[in-house]
Amino acid sequence: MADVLIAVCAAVLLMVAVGLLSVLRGPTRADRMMAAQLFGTGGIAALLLVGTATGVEAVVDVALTLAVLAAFASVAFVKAGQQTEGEAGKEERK
Amino acid sequence: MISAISFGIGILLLALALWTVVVRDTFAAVAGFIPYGLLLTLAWLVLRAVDVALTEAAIGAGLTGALLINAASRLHVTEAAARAETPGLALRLAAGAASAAVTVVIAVCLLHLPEPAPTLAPDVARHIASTGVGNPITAVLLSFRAIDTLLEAIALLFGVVGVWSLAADRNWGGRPGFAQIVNPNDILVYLARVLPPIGVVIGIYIFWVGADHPGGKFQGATVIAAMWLLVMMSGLREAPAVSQRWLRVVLILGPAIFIVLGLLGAFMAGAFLAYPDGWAKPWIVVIEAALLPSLAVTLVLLLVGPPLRPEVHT
Amino acid sequence: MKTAADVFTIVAMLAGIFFFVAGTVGLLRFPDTYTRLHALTKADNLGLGLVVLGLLPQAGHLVVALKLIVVWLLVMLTSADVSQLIARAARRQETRP
Amino acid sequence: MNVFQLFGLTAAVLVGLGLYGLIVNPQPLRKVLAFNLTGNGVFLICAVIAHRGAAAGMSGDPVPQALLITAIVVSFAASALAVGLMLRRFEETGTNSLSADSDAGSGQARANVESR
Repeated sequence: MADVLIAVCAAVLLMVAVGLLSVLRGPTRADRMMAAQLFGTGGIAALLLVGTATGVEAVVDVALTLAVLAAFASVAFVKAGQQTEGEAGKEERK
Repeated sequence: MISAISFGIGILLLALALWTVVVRDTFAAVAGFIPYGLLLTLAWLVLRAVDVALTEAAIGAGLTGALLINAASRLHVTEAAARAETPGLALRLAAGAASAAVTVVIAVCLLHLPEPAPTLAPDVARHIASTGVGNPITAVLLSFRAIDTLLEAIALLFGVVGVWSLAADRNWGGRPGFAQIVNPNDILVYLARVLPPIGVVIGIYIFWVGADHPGGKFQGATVIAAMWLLVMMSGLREAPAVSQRWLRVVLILGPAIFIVLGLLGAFMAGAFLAYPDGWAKPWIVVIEAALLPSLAVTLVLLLVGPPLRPEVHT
Repeated sequence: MKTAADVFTIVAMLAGIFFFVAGTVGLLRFPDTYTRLHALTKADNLGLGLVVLGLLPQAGHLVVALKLIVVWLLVMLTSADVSQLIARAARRQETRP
Repeated sequence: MNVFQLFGLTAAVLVGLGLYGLIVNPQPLRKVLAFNLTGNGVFLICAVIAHRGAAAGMSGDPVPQALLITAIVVSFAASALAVGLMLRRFEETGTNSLSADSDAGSGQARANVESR
C-alpha cells in the first residue's frame, strides 16, 4: 500500500510542478500568487500521502498547520496590493 | 520508492531556488519562494524531522511569505533603478565560480561523513525519562539545551526592539501599520471572523501535544500569531500601540519566567536551569505555557513592523 | 475486509489524480487569470478531497481520520475565500487606467 | 544514491545558489531571499546529519533537529528585521539601493513622506 501512496504522491507532485511552471510565468501578479494556492492544495495532498506512506502519524498535524496558514501569504498579497495602490497608485502591468 | 520521491522534491527545490535567484521581477521571485517553503516542509518530512516540518509549515510557508510579499509590493517602485546596478559579467563569473567552489567543497564533505554517524540520540533516550516529557525534541529544547531556548527567546525580543527602533520619532509609541478602511461585507472580513477561532484552537492543540508528539510552543505560537495578524489585516482590529503596558508585559513574561525558574533551579538543584528531581515536567509545562503568548506577540510585532502612526488619544 | 479498504483507497486516489490533472491542464490551457483561478481552486480542491477520502481507511485511528477531514474542510474554506480575494485583486489591476 | 546523499547534494547546491544571488543581485530584498536560500541549505545539511544519527528507536538525532527549530524561528526574526530596515530606509530616502551615490533622489522622496 505504501508504494501506491508514494506513486500517487509522485503524480500529484508532478502535476503541481507543471502547474507551477505555468503560473509562475505570470503574466499578472495574481497569476503568480496562484503558485502559493496551488501548493496549498497539492502540497497538502503530497504531504499527507508521504506521511501516511512512511507511517508518520503526526503528519496530519503538519497538514492542519499548513491548511490554516496556506491562505496567509495570499491575504498579505491582496492587502499589500490595496495599500500600495492607495500610496502610489502606479503599478505596471506586464 | 521513497528515494524516487526525494529525487523529485530535490529537483523541484533546486528549480524554485534557481527561479528566485535569476528571475528579473522581485515579486515573481517571492511568489516562487512561497512554494519553495512548502516544498521544504515535504523535505523535512522525508528526512523524518516532523517537528521541523511543523515549524517550517508555520514559519516558512506562512509568516515569511507574508513578510516578503508585503515588502516586494512596497518596494516595487525602486526595482528599475536597482536593476541598473547589476554587476558586470566579470564579477558575475567570479561570483559563480566562488559559489560553485563552495558547493563542491560542501558536497565532498557531505559525501565523506564519518561512519558510523555520530549521534546523541542514545544519550537523549537514556535521560528522557528524567524530564517527564515524551517528545525527545521538547526534552532537548527545554531540558538538555534549555539555555539555547532561553537565549533564542531573548534574541527574538531583541529583534522586536530592533524593529521598534526603526520608528520615526514622531510615531514613537504609536501603532504599526497603516490605517485601514473596513468593508464589513468583504470576504476577507468573513475569513477573519471564521478562521481565527479554529486556528487558535489548532495552535493551542499543537502546543499541547508538543509534550509527547511533534509540536510545541514555537509552532503553536506561530499559528496563533498568524490568526491575530489575519484579524489585523482584515481591519477588524487595529495593531496595538507599542506603548501599551500589557503588550510589553506579555512580551517579556515568557523569558522572565524562564529566567526566574532557571535561577530557582540554581538554588534547588544546584545549577542554572536545572530542574529539581521529580519537578521537571511541571516546570517545563509552566515555562512553555509562559513562552507561548510571549512568542506569539513577538512574532506578530516582528511582522507588523515599527509604529507608523502616532497614537491618537480619544 | 483489508483488501476492500485498499481497493476503495486506490479508486479514490485515481479519481483524485484525475482532478489534479484536470486542474493542471486548466492552468495550462485557459486563456486568462479568472478561468485559471477557477480551474485551480475547484479541481484541486476536489482532488485533495478525494485523496483525503482515500486516506481515511488507511488512518490508524478515528482521531486521525477526523483530523484529515478537518484539513480538507479548512482548505476548502480558505481557498474559496482566497480565490475570491485574488480574483478581486486581479480585477482591480485590470480596471486601473 | 540514497536519501542522505540526495538531500546533501541538494543542500550544497542551495548554499551555492544562495551565495551567488547574495553577491550578484543588487537589490537588498533579493539578497535577503538569497540569504534565506543559503540558510535553508545549511538547515538541510543539519537535517541530513540528524537523519543519519537515527538510533535508540528515534527517527533522527533530536539535538540537531531541536537546533533546526530554533534556527528557523531566528532566521525569520532576522529577515523581519532586515525587511524593516529596508522599508524604513525607503520611506525616508525613497531609495532601496546599496550603492554609495544612491541618495541623490532623496529630496523628492522626503517631500513625499512629509506630505503623508
